[in-house]
Amino acid sequence: MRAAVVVFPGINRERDMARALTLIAGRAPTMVWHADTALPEGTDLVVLPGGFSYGDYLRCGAIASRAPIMEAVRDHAEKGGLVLGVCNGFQILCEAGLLPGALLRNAGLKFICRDVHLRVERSDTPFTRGYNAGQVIRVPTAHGEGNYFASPETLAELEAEGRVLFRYTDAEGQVAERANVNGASNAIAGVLSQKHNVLGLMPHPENHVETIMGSTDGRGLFAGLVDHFVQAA
Amino acid sequence: MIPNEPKISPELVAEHGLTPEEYQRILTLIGREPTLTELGIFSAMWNEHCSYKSSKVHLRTLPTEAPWVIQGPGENAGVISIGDGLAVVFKMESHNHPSYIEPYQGAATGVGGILRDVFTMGARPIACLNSLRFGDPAHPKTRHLVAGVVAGIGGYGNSFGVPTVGGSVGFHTRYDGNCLVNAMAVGLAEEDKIFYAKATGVGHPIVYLGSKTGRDGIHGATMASAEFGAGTEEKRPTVQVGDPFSEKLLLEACLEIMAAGCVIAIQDMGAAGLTCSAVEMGAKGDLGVTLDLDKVPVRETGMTAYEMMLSESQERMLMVLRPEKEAEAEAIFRKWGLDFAVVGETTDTKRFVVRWQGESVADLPIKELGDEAPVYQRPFTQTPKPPRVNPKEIKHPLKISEALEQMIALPDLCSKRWVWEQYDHVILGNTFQRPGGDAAVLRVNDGPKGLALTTDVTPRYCEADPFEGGKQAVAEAWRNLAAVGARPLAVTDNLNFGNPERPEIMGQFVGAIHGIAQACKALDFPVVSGNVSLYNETNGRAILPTPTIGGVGVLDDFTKSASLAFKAAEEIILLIGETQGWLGQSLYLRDVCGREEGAPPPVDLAAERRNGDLVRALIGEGIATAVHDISDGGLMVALAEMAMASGIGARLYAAPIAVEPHAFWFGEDQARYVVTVRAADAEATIARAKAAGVPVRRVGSTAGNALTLPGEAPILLKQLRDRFEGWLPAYMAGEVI
Amino acid sequence: MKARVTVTLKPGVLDPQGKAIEGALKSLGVTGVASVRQGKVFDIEIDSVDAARAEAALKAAADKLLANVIIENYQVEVLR
Amino acid sequence: MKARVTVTLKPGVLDPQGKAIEGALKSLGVTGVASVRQGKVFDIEIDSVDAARAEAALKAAADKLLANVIIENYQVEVLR
Ligand SMILES: Nc1ncnc2c1ncn2[C@@H]1O[C@H](COP(=O)(O)OP(=O)(O)O)[C@@H](O)[C@H]1O
Ligand SMILES: [Mg+2]
Repeated sequence: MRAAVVVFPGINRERDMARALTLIAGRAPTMVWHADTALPEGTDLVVLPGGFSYGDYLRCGAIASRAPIMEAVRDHAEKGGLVLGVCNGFQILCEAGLLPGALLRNAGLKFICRDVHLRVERSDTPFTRGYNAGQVIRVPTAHGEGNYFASPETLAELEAEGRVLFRYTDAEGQVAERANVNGASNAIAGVLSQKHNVLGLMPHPENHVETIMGSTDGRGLFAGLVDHFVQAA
Repeated sequence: MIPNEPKISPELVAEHGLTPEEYQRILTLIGREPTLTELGIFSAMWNEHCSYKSSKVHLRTLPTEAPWVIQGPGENAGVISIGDGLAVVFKMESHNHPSYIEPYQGAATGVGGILRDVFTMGARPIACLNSLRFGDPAHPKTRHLVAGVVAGIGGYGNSFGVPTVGGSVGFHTRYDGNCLVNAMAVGLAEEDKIFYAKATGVGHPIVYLGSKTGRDGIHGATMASAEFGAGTEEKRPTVQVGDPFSEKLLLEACLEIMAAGCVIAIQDMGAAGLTCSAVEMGAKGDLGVTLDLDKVPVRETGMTAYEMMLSESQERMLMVLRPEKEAEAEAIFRKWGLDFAVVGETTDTKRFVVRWQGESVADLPIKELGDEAPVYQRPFTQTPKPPRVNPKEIKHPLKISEALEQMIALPDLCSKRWVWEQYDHVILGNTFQRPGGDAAVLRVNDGPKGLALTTDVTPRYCEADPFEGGKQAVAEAWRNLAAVGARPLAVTDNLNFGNPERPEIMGQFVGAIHGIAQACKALDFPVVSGNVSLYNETNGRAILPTPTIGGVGVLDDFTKSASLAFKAAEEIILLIGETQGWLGQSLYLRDVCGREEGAPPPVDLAAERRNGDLVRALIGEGIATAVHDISDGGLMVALAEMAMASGIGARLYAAPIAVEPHAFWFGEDQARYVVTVRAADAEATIARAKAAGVPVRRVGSTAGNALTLPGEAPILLKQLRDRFEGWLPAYMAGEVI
Repeated sequence: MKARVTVTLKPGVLDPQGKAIEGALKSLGVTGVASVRQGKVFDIEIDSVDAARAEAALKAAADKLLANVIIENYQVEVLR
Repeated sequence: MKARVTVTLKPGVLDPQGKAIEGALKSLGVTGVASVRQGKVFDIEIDSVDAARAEAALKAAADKLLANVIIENYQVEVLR
């Protein structure tokens, strides 16, 4: 799998992401500068990592979503290429219009860093083939604005089309108010684009990929993607 | 040639925090009346913060050397070797006053400043910690300060992208008018790629990097700037606003030009900005410096030389570059969208010359600016030793279980989860032990080496007996590192005290330093960096003396560290260390019995070392399954924390006959740990401890979901945890007090 | 020339911060507050002297960046 | 009754947000913007019908909560 990780000024989880990709795909991703206008030849997966692009000033992801490289990312997505945005990456994808909705300030108004449980809603996507449908995984969150918002119509559409891929739940996989860390609509932690090739995800699977560090629940995402490209080849 | 407007008046001198004697010294030194800009420069260089004039003679007594120390105090941060060619760079610094004025920005810029100190030396920051002290929770300002300070620390560190992995939070009415915000940053570098402030070579460009200069933080000089400023503009706030985004860019740009070999010397602009950084670079290199202020990037119009020299705008650096690499360095800075300007050069004159609008506004002997700063031997009176409290004379109003339930929800003992969940403590993917334990444990690069980090101090001990309190702060930091299995290597300190011109306060300061020095020597735990914050008092009431210690230790294999959670039922719980039942200055005495009094627990440094060495060995060999040091709240609180962290309870034996039960369970005797071992290892472990001269005692075994004391109803962990976790969120929501 | 762009949340979009402020105002004893919605203002200094051109530039700025039109409305005023 | 409280940074206080927005507008090709300062607005619905009382209450609210008077100025307008 040839992955490209986009580096915007102020992004800070690009190293975490590169480490996870290298570990699981066996191949280091190419780091792509925001001011570039093209992705490396043959890019399979584009990753917009977490962090605080442009300090999260104005709105999270707003300034980055207008960066020169985003045209190339949009092209890649339009051609059906896979795009993964994690945390700030998710915010950027929403601001860029590649995903519906917006990420608002956490309902509790505070930044929250803690492990959360996510239910994987379906396993028949390139992003989740490493998991079973209904599987509950534990991964860290670290964000101040992850409260997913979309109009009622959009939410209904997302649900009807099975585009909600990850949901905040308790350890047993039940949606519960207490488990919804940021107050997201329908407890949405991750959504897909209409063509199922763009995923935005608030928590950080890339921080839970090593047995030695205590949890490997995030591995499935990357392992699944690797498998997807192996199968495709 | 040097304009002499306005005339320097005694008021202007006083306004600059200089005494008449100090002003006289300036006159003697330069042989003429200084210009206003020069007066400003002197006031910046000779204030307490930069010159350490009250503390210098005492700080010199701290041990600063060990074979693993690469750089002790005197640079931006301390540097130690952790083997394999790797160095750890760290320092702690206070931002107390700014945080009291504007908690969010004060705390944020405190974090920004200490991070800069670390990456200025060529290290990539890998962790932050913070030690916070607030007033009485019932005081009307406290909640606002807690909320703002915590949000500010998180706001800066999270955005910058460094995990905040530990710290401490305490409350006491003596901090009502002066909160403490001590921030520590830790970075990693290669041993042979450390950068220093010392300039070398004549005629080399001095380059200004980072954000533009504004009129931030020009205090003490409000009168002067009102006379000189644009006149019509409203009085400017002296609060600095942090910009973590720019600092992140500055980090990446600095590390990139360092790697490209462009840098000869580098110094961040902290307090007193351009003045301190330029003077230090020149003075350290025995060189002169000429600055051309017309080249300084400014973000406001009409800034005077005086203002530019004293501005404390954040996210700025000064460097001496290799002339042949100037263009390359500039390209890197431009790529990161940062300002880059050649603002001066090194000279062989040993003079500090500042030019502005075609005139020379300062021309001073550069070495003397620092070296000739006043040094004071301030008079001090020793704090009288308080009497020892006899546990037999203390009535115990509650059962042990009742007292525990009450104590676990105390502001000083309750869970600080509300705080550290606002800090990204997992970013960079190396946080092996998160906040909530004795010390944070981080993987170093890809392992297996690990680092252990902690901050500690017990101000009420320091107040009662500064010497024992100083010792105790160091001992507790050392113990917290040992409790996770790390080899303690070195410390940074942050000495927070009241007004040193009062002999009692100076006595606290001297006593605490003496204690710290003795403990650091005995434990081979040198001080490699630090910071002094004096004058923390309001209306003549000083803070509790608070010498915060930040400790750093190393593990050969981070996966072999211990954590405090019980691991399994039916393991044997051992108490390591001697228990006399020391109640003086204990939280039990203060908060359950309502008596804040007595001598604090004495620290036997030899016992500390012996006991800690044993515990570390037991961890390394995989014998100790869970470990927790015993500090605030004593044995019972330590056991409760271990149980709550795991959900596994304990069946406890009665206290020994020789010690009063409440003193046994809640006494705060030092050099102690709780260690669990598998039943099969118990006998051998006890024998081994005895052979090593380490007191050891079985206190029970892990079991069930409650803490059970003989003759008392079991304390359900769930109930205990609700109380432990409940207080701080409820307080911050305004639901209690 | 000075201008101000005001960006407010569309009706129906959740405003957790506004809600929190409502609550806080009550506990501060400020009575009679029925609702609070938080928005942003951008005070912009423009080089141009032509008000119509300035306004066009500001609209472009708001559309392209200052507002997220999925959740926000904006309003442009050229002050002088 | 409707009111608006506008909170802006005092002159001279660093505005990292405004600075970042300035840069972004430039790179988006929006020309002629010399400077941007970001502030906040609070649109407040008040039960009271007495404009003077509402204004006094809002001033109190701004002082205590909506503005950080150390670094910010505010302005209260009762609209109707
Ligand atoms: N301000 C803070 N920032 C981050 N972590 C904190 C803070 N305050 C407390 N903690 C964490 O909470 C835990 C308990 O703190 P404390 O009771 O001071 O521990 P100890 O007494 O062992 O030093 C520690 O892991 C500490 O790192
Ligand atoms: Mg401890």
